[in-house]
Amino acid sequence: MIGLQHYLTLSAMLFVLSIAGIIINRRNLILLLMCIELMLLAVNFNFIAFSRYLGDETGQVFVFFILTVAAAEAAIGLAILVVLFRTRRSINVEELNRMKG
Amino acid sequence: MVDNLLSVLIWLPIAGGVVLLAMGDGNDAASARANAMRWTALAVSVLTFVLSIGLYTGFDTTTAAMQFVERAPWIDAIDVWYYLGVDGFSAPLILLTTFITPLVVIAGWDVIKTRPAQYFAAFLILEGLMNGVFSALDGLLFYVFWEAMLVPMFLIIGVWGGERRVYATLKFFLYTFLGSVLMLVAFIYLYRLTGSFDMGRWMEVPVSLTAQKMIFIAFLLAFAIKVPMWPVHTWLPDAHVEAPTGGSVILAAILLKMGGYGFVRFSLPMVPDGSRYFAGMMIALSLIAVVYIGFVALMQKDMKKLIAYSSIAHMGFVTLGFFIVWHMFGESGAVLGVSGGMVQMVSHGLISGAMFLCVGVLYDRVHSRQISDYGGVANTMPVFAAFMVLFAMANAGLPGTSGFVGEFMVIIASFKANPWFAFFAAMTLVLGAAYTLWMIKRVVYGEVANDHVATLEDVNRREFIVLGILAFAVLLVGLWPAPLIDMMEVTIQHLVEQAGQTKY
Amino acid sequence: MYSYYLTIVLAPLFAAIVAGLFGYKIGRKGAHSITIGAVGLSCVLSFYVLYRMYWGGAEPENISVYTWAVSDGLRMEVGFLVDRLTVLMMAVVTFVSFMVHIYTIGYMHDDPGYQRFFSYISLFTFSMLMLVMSNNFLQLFFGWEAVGLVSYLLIGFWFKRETAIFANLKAFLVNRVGDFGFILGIAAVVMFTGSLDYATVFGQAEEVAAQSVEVFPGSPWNAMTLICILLFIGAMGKSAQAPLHVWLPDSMEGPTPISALIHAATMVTAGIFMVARMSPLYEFSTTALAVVIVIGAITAFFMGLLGIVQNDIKRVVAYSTLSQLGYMTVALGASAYGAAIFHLMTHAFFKALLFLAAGSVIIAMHHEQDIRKMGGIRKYMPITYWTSLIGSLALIGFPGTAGFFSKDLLIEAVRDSHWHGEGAVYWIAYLSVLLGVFVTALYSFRMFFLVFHGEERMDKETRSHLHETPWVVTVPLVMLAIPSLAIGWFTVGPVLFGGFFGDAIFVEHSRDVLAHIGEHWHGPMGLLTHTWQTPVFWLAMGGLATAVYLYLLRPDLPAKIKAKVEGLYNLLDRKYYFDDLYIKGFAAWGRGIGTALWKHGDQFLIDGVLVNGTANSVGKLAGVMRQLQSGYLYTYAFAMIIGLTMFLGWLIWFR
Amino acid sequence: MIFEAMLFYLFAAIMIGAALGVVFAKNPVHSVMFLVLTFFNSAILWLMAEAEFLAIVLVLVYVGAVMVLFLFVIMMLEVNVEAVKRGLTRYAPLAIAIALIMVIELIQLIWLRSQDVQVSSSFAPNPEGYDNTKALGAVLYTEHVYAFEIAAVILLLAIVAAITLTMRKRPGLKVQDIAKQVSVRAKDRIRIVKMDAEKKQ
Repeated sequence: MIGLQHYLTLSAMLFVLSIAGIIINRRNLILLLMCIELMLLAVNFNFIAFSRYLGDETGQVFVFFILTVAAAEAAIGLAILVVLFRTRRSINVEELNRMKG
Repeated sequence: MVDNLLSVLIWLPIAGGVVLLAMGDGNDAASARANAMRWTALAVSVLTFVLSIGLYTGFDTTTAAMQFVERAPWIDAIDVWYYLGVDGFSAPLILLTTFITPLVVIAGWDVIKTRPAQYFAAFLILEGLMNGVFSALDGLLFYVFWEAMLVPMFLIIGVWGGERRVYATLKFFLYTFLGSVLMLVAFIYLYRLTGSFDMGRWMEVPVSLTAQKMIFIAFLLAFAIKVPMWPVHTWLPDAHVEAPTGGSVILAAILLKMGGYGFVRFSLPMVPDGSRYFAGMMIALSLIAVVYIGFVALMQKDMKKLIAYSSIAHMGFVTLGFFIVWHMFGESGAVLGVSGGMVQMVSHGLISGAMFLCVGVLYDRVHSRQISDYGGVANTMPVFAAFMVLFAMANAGLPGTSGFVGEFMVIIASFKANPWFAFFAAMTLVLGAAYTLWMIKRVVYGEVANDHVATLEDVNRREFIVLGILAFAVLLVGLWPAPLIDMMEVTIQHLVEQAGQTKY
Repeated sequence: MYSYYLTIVLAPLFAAIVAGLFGYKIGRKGAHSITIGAVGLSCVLSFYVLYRMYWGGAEPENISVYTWAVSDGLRMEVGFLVDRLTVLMMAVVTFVSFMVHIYTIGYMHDDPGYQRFFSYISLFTFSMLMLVMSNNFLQLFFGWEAVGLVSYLLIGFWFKRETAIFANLKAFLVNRVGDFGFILGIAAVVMFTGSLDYATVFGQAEEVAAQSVEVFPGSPWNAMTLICILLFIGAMGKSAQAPLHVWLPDSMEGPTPISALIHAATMVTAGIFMVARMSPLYEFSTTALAVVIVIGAITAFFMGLLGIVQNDIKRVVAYSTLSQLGYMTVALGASAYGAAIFHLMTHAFFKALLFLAAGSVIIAMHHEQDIRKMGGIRKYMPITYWTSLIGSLALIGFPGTAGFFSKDLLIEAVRDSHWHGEGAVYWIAYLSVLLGVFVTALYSFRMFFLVFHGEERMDKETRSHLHETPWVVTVPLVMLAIPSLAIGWFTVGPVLFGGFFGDAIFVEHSRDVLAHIGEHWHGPMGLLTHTWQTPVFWLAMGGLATAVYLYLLRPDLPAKIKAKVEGLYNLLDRKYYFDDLYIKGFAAWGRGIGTALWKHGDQFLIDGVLVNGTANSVGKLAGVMRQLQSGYLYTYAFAMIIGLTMFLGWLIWFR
Repeated sequence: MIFEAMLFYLFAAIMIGAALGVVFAKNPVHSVMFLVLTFFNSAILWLMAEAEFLAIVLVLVYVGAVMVLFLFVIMMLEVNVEAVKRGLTRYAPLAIAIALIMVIELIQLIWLRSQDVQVSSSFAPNPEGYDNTKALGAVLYTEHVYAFEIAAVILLLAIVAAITLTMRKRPGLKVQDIAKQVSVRAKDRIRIVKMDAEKKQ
């Protein structure tokens, strides 16, 4: 019987994968962004699973907002990426250490 | 009588300072505008002093209760009040503040070449804030004044200071700030305990012994750094050396008194058991200050440093006088010790101020503070030499000068506590004379050492007035300390009662 | 009488202030007129008070002038206690001071600091009067330190001289060492009696003597012994008793009038006066008296020896002063306070005389002080010669002079002070004072002969100008010579045996040696006729004869003797190495400690390690932490992920 | 039931595979495509969990908008794929370690913890006539209307931010400056010069 734990497990796998992705793809900003999207998806999975499990729509409302914010984030993130690329002709993370303390 | 006298004493100089800041001097020390600013500063400070005399004439010496009380709500949400009042501890210190400030203004008259208006403004604002510290009866209000005071002092040293002023200011600021922050923590604890920032409530509320110890340590850091006690004293010589003359005077004369004042206002009455627990340590530190610093002062090559170190040694007497209370509680002698400590504070304010002014007089002419750059000053500056020797003698605690009164009372009281305390304390008689008079010997006496000294001009009228007034005050307190002591006596008796109670 | 006392004290103060602050306005004449007038007034009034007290039978008075402060029930007042001890001191102080004031006109004639000098000595007179007239410990301490201050200022009067400003610093510091004990003594008095007032304190002496205090854990001291010894440390400083004597010879750097006034006649006797004043306390502690007598004896004999090898005319007199102060101290220790005060008085006259005479010689020699460059001055300066002779005779206790009566009876008192036991203390004291007589005679006349007799060793230039000094110098000499010669005749009986001091001095009955001697007292003439039976007389004569032989008849001998006993000579010449000990020992040691504490304690440990060390370690830590802030996005992401992992782990496993 | 479970496992497997593809694909474009696939699958899974509205939104918003945006950017920037992908292995151990710890933690959390608590793991069936979209809308416009408005503002902000960030002034672009045109004064434009009519002879 498919239920909460299955969804949670799936979400956990997605989450772990996205973490691994962040570490592995540490050099490519776009991929980092994508991994973050993946991570958000995992979170959304959890929300929906619990929402369904508890019979409360609030969890789904949360997902709705997460989607909204994620979309906004992606838009701005990509915009920054574009600007970055325009000025530095590269999006290689290795070259982006101006913030070094 | 002026209503709201304390408020006036706080805000009048601050307002004067703000006006000065607003008007400015066009950054031209010689301009008529700068001159007008000087006169304004002098007028404000003198007016403040004249008004503060009302504090003395209207002071009731028969009660330990707060007088000249003003109370108005300030921040309702956390029960903070604009609550002012004075008792026998704060009134003399406020008088000292208002007395010294005009002298500092006169002393800086045409010596300060850069931004004179701002310089005087800083001092006026500082005066108001110091009065605020001494008269605040609300913990938060006290804290605000206490910290705000750092700012003008920071600027005075940082802007008009000597070569290493940045190091000195930073050290000064960090040292004192470190202490005050812990004090704030203690304040907040007491606030949580009583639900109020009223210092009177804090004195009454029972506090557990552990908490008392913690609070005492928090207070100790704040006040010991200000005093300063050994081993947190090293900011003082640096700050003094780099500060302009006026800054040194205020620093030595009044800012250091904040520490002593803190002990009698906070530590002793609010956490008596904690204070008792640490009294032995405090006495040890005080005696170390007296002896250790006495030796260190002996070897200083810089006059200001020497006087700074001697300040530390003298302030050791203050803390010694305060903390021997526990050794003879219930007998006579406890009051004498605290009383001696308080007199020592006032007297040290006058003497060290005068000594710094003396060094300032020399510095303005030769631009050196090194003892080795002088010698035989008495040949070319006889009047100055007379003043300097007088103040040096006062610094060495000669009877008849104010320096003697406090030392005498503290030594007598400490002998009763334990003869060995008095033994070490009395070593200042030898050490104090040694370092002060050795400096006098090398600076004032002897053959004219070099061309600089040969061309020195004696004190001008402005310097004469300042030094003369201080000399008069030093002798007055030395020959007749009764008015000063009477002012504090009842309050001190009350304090000793408070300090003797157990409140956990 | 209150206004009289006030006038006596305040007149010199007023004069000092006027001469000091307005010296340039009132000029030289104004300065000396006003100070001499004021001190003269004090002197006259003091004698009037003395007259009233002694012949008029006036009662001692204890007056409070004003309350200095009251704290904690401890009244600190300024007041006068005028009793018979006090009036004697007042008379001596003001008289000698008056003479010195007059003398100064001549001595300081060419000095640019003329007004300042007069201001100082008047201030001194005020301070000394405050000291002797005090009715409480606070004022005593005030006077005590004030005379020290003036002494400091006057020794360093010629502040351009390196030696002078060294000497005045030394004098002040050594005195401060004494005051260190003194103030502790006062503190002890307050601790046990709760009062600073003489009358109250003396009233409780017996109870205090019954108490004890544990200074070192496990060894209780008698409270009175503690008090008395501490107070006596003060007296050792002020009265230059060994080992705190080192400042007095150096203090001769000051102008001669003050050597006479301060460092011979008055200030240095303050310690003697103080112990006599405190006799109601000292009488309760034989231990303290034993300490007093031993210290006094050591000073009396060994400091006298040093006088033999000195070549500076003033230093010889200074060492003789030390020795005589030792005598007085011995008398105090023998409970013969009266004898001590009596010797103090006669000594004030003849020692002031000797100093002023020395000063007179110095003026004539154009400020040459080395006796090896003098000789045969007798014929040039007859008045100085004769007055010096009187002074020297009085000093060695030549029968009939003032010094004879005081010294002879003093030694007799010591001889009879058997209550110290027949042990070491007694014999040290007695032998010291006896042998001291020989030494005194030797060095006094050594100097006398070297200066006034024999070969003229000065250079031509000086000799051509050599002549008697002006009247302002010689008149005080004569005025002081008279009492030096004669005062003993009138005063010895009444002062020592006539109960002169009344209640002012308290002696426990069994120890009252003076009363014991008084039982056999047949007047000064009786003493004089029996003097040849005493060892004192023969020792003095022996010393005198030795001096005559060595310095008049065989002037070549001293050098040979000196060569023979070089070790001893060096020991004496270096003053038993006390100066070396203090300057190379303690002073250097103190400076070493200072440097060490400053460099290692303050600069290295506190500032270097603690303060800047903290700052540096924060900086270094920040430097390490900074490496983590690589600026790379993924580092932060990793940090977040690792943190998340750890946080989750903590939530699951450790919470 | 078993069929549903099978479907679930199927789509879940596809989704995990796609996610792996996202992480490990050499070409970013492929990564994006895998991501799209992931989203599609998760939308299906959400549908199976009866969260239809969000499933549709996910496809519409993410796949329709966000992913296209990603694709745009990647293609526009023409990143050197090989250069970017180098050094993959260096941090692989760390990734594996962390992932392992995370896995253990999550398993602990999900399986072991839930065994202590006796809960029914399957979802409660929705009541008759339940409309996911309607129900969501009901709470969204009542209880969470404030948050909803904020979400709207955030989106607006994103639009504005994205535009301002990427907009640039191109040189040589001819535009009117109205303010300048309005503030023109005659004396700025012409200058009347007086001069002699003729040279004097």
